[in-house]
Amino acid sequence: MLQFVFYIPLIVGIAVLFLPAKIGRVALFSTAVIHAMFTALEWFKLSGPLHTSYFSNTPEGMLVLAILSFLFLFISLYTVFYMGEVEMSKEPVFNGSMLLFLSAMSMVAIADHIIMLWVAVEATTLMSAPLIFVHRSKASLEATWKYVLICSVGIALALLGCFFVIFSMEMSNIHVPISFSSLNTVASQLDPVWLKAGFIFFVIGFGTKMGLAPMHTWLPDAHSEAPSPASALLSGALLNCAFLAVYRCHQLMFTAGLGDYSSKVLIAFGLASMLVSAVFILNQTDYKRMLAYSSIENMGIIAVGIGIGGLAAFGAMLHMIHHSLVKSSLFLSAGNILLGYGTKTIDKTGSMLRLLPKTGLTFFAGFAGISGFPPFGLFVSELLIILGAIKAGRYVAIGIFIFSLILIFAGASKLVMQMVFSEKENDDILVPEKWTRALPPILLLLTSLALVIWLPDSIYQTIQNAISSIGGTVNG
Amino acid sequence: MIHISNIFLAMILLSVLLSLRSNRLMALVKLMAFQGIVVSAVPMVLDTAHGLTFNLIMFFILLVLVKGILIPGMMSVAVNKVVASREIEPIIGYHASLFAGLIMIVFSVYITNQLNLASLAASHKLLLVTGITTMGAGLILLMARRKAITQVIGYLMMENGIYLIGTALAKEVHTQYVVEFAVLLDLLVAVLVMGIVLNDINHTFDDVDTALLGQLKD
Amino acid sequence: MNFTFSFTSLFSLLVAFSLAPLFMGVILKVKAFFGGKQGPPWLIKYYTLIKLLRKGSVYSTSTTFIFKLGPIISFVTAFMLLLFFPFAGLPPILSFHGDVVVLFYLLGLGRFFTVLAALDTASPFEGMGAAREVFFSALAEATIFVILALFFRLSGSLSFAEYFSGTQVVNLWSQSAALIFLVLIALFIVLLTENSRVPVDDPATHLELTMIHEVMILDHSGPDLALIEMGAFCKMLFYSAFISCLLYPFHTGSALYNVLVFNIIMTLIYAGVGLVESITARYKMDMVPNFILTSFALVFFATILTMEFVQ
Amino acid sequence: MNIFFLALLLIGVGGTQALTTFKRYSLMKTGAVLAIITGCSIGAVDAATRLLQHAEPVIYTHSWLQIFTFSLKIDAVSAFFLVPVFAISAIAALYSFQYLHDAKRAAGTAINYFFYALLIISMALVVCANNLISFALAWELMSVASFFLVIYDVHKKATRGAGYIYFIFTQAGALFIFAGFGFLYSHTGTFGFEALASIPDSAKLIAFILILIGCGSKAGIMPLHVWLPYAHPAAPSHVSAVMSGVMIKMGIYGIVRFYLLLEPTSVVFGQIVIILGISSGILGVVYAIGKQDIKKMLAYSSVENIGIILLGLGVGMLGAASGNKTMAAFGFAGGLLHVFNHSIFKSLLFMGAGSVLHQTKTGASNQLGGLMKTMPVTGRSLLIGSISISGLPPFNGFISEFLIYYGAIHGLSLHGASFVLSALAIIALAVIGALAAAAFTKFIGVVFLGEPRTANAANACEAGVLMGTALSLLAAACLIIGIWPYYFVQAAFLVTQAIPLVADYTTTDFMPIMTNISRTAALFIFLFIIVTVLRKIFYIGKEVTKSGTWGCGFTQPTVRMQYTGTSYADSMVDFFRPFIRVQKKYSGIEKIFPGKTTYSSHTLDTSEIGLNFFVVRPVLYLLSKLRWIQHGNIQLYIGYIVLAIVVMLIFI
Repeated sequence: MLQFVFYIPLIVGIAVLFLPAKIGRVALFSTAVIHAMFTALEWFKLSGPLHTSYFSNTPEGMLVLAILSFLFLFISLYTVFYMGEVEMSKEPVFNGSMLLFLSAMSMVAIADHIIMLWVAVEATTLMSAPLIFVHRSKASLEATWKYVLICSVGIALALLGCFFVIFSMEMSNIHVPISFSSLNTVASQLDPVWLKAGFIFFVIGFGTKMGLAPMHTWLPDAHSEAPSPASALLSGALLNCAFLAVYRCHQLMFTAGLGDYSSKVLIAFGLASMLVSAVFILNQTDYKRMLAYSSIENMGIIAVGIGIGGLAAFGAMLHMIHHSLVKSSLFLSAGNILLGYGTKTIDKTGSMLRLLPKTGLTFFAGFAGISGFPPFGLFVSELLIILGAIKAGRYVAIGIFIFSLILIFAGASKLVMQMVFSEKENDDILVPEKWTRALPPILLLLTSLALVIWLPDSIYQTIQNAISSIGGTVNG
Repeated sequence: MIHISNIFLAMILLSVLLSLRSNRLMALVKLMAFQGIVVSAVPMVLDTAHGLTFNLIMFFILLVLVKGILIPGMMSVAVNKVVASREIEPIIGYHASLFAGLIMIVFSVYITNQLNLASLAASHKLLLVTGITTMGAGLILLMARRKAITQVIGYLMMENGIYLIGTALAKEVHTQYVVEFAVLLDLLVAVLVMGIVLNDINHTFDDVDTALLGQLKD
Repeated sequence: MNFTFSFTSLFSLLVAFSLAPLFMGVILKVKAFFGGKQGPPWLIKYYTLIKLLRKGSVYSTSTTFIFKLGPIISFVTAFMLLLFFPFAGLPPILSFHGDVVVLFYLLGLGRFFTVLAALDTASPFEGMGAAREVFFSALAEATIFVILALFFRLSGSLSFAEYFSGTQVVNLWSQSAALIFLVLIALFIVLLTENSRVPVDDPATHLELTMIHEVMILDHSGPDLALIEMGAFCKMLFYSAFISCLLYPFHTGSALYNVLVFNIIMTLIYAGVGLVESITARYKMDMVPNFILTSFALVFFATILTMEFVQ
Repeated sequence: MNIFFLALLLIGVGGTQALTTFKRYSLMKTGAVLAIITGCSIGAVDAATRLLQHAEPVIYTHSWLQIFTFSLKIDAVSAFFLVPVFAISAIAALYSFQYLHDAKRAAGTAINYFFYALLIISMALVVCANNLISFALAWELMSVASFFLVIYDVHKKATRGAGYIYFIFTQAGALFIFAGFGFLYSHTGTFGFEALASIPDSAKLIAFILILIGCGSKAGIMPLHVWLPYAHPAAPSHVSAVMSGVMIKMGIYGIVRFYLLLEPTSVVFGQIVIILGISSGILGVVYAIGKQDIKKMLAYSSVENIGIILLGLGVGMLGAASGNKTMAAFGFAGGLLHVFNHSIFKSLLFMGAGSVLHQTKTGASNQLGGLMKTMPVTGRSLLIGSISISGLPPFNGFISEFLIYYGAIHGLSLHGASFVLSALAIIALAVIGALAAAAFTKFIGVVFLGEPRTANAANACEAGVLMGTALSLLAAACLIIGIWPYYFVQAAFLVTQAIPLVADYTTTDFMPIMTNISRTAALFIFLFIIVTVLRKIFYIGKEVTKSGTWGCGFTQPTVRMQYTGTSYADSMVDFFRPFIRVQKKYSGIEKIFPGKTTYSSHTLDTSEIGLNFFVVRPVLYLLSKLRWIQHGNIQLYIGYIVLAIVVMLIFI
């Protein structure tokens, strides 16, 4: 049953590539619904047992899958309305690729076999490439090229990491299937040096995909050039998938008793990401790039949180959930802004409260959310990470962490305030906003809000199960 | 058998060094095809415990098909469409690249000797050297050349190198063909996607020079 | 609050209060002497007061009720000081632990309204005087409070009655004479500042631009001006009495004798002020802050010295 | 607790209903204001009775997000802070009814009321929060709400700039507080407040300093006050009144609360707080003198009063650490009472300034003048507010300052650094008091007295009745507390009993002094009346005439010749030159027959310049030098990956 979550979008996706655009839109949304149903079945453990060693439903995987499925539901809804208002010559390709992309990401979420995980992550790159270059403008071509090449190189290195992990097993003459679940059982016997080497390549390889600095370079280009629904999916779901891959390896390291080392590596990369995004959010001129850098920052925060472990790991997982919700909402709002103003340059936007009030509202609310203000969830997660980090005695790390947060907030708030509040010279609006397009971002934000007020026990349990394997606990 | 595998590895190294100093795109593609076939054959000539099985042969054929024919074929199509089929003004010059390649070999020998790999057979060690060199050379190509096509070739070379390292390290028991096949499929699709993008780049920019692809920055 | 309604207290207060204008006459006489002139009669200030009280007033059209409040409050606050002060070491009518803080703040209230009344006239000259008044008094305030701190450090007391009429008196003839000496100099500077005397201010000059206090009351006339004058007498009296109580140990000896000595010392102090006025010129305005800061530095130094003296 | 929640509910309903009914402007305003005032009144009365009846603390807990508890507790400290939160908010709401009068901005007004209600609720939650998480949550909600209130006039560029600066300071401050919480949490292992007293001393100090920085940026302690003079003038006046009167006190609350929870024994805490108090107090008032925009000047005056409060708290902390009961009790009580007093007169002053702004359309004091005649209610209320804030008897500001003096003077019996700091505190208080009088004589004198300097000022008329009522209420409160301070002082001392050292401090220890002060005030008023009557008698039958002001011989005086605020302040500002910079532009006289000359001056904030010059610019410069990272060159990008591998393999 589990495999259906990627079989179905795969099949429908291929079909949609060859079907007319109108049918494709319907198929897109209905597949999203079906995918959500299967995810729910899996979430509540209602489906039958697995018959394969390649896949498994780990708690962290289920978490990523659930976020993915939930986001895709709203993003596909948005896409349906969005497509109704923009002219896209290759719409079937776009819709089909969205589904294929969904399929690949679902596969990442449930992959257990190391190489299968690698295959799935590489597949996400390839399936999402068409989404970025669907406009075929010079900029989008450049973005796609960088995306595909850099990510492929990175992920190729991750393959090397896989080999090293496998070899660490051979060095100690153990023979178990090379899936994470079975490796975890023998983790303590693995050769530490090769495991460390494997981890490095894992982190650098999948970190490229996750947007960890200094391998993040493709991310701002790709996220800003992709059509907004695709950007939302890239930022909200894909990055989580890449993170999942890194997380799996960290888990293995932790079980093997090398948690200290992998934690340090994750914290270092996380902080580097935050600093780099601070550099580029200050004085940014393009609002989609700003959001992209903010994704880098948040991936950095998650990496730091996971690296610190303990309470911070819980915070990191919460951060992942809320970041996905809020960031995809922001990207969808950005899509509305782009439709309205016809430009991604911040200087040419303005007076949003008057011209695009609903979008202005969602955009600013999303910004408040991403900056860690209540009532949105990132407030809780960032607070937990800070508390956890100090508890763990990582004073320097938390110093840099806070410093970057302040810088990023200073940079981003200036831009967002300019966009939403400043006076625009003329009142030209290309496409007036509609409820249909404003609703998905609102709903996503409301979900984040609802999860702050009431977190379902099953999510809480899942997070706890997920982080228990890296020493994460809610009790410090 | 050892001698045969060594010869194969020498051929790979040769193709690596040649590709580092080649400035013609077509020549590079041909080198890649050659390298692809040789790399595919390496598992066959290694002294494996199980000898030649049917699966192994089938997989060899598949590998050759993809790495030796399909991918180079696509690349040559792309190259034919490009107006300027030479690499002009590489970022790192040919001699320097070649020299870097040589250093890479020395470096990989050094690394391989440093590693405590008692369990590996001598042939595997040489394989490891070749693999690392190939990977490194691929990365050098990626960083040193301006033409997008050359970068794809660099990527392929790097992939070959990683494949060789994998072959050197991993024993057969762990490689399941479903997985290997999936990896291969990914590679194929990756090159396909790159080819499509390349084609579009060529169309839009009238060249595949990555110097033109530097507009997105901060 | 200690409420002492003894005859001697009331007597000393009344004597001091009624002599205040006479003391001001002393200054004029001394100045005249140094100027080689005969000078005004000794009772000149009484005549002035009576003259003013008999007159009517002219009010500027710019002014509001604040202009009329100014004289009243400045007089009342200055007068209240006298109620709490132990003239000649005799217990004052009123006193409580902490009264000094209240009293100096009451003086501040008086100043607040004097300044506002000046600003109320819309006259640039009066504004100028007001600005100088608040600035210089702010500096003097620092000196005063350091003195209070020092006295608390020395005697643990916090009211005029405790300073001069109790057992733990603060006096030049005690152990900490050196410190008190510094305080005396500082207090004399504060006296000159707060009462607008030369070298801080020259009440007798003819150019309004160079005045501080006198220019602020330019528009007051009649009984209003009389109130201001009386307030000024009270204030001067208070500071002089403060100094005289530090100079002589009044807590010993009989009341009558003390009152006599007290008034002699007072006359000397007023004469001293007259002497200073005769032999120095008014400072340039930008030199005045330095002059006042000198007093602050002296007492602050004295206070820091107590770290050694008092353990 | 139920009454507390009822109050919050009413306030919340008032705020949210505004969002739904904003199409009917007057209805919306009436509903919102009524609900908020009712809610606030209930809350204020509840808190006050709780405080004076020594009610046992009540606790409310609610499980939140599985791992947290949302916990509220109303004890004496909370109740003491709740009173101004509710009371001042209610009066400001009353004031806002006529202040917000532009029906064209109905939606904006509705949003303003919504966030106004949210601000009150969140402030109430801050002071009741009973664990780290609840505090952080309420704190952040407060920041968000106040941010939106500041940017009410969002179409103005200056307002956006102000909102931006405020936003950054508030968020950075919050992160410091969170870091401080991290230190607390790391030693106790729980989010609760209970175990904080038992953590090691070094951790206490670090956590306290971090919290001090965070809370201090909200309170406006001197080097962290930069946002205040921007945000307060930008915000609508009822909002500035609440923000300056109440919200910045939440920073003080944080300091007080965590001080009480940590129960530190070291004198360092008090010393740090005193030093901060001195710097904020003196520099704040000097800037207040230097600023000519009335709301900016009031904002700096808030910095000054925060300084006074810190002086009081610092003296109290020093006393508690040195075992000096009088010092601990009076210092703390004085600081706390000044919190309460300042909330009254500062909101009075801000609302009064708002009325002036509302009627004359300008906040530049040098453009005003003579308003006492045309706006008598506003003028008289502000006169009372100004006397109170200068700390002069017989008004409330003096009571709290006296308590602080009393505490600090008793600190003089200490030795070493504590003695010097006590002495410095006394000097600072004296200087602050005198300079505050200078600042506020300038304020009253230039704005309300003299002759109007512009047509706008000349044509002003009294603001609305409700606005006047609000001002009069607050002015009356100033006088009442000044003359009958018993209940208020008692309340402050009750809170002080939370310090273990003075837990047994009883009414008899401080009431006699208060009685004396109260009697002195009464005596003053008595004498004042007598002299007034005497003066009247002297004028009976006298000729009283009116005439122009004596121009000292100058026959053609104009209103422009009046002393302006700038000239009034010039010599004082000059005296403090190292700490305050004045930018002067003077065209000079060049020809024999001078043409038109111009002169302008502008007071610059040294901390702002310093922050800009030593922090913001270097950081931005450094970061801008790193922008080559995203060079656009794909070969370089791959180089980063290779570099990352190499570096990682070296450090394996």
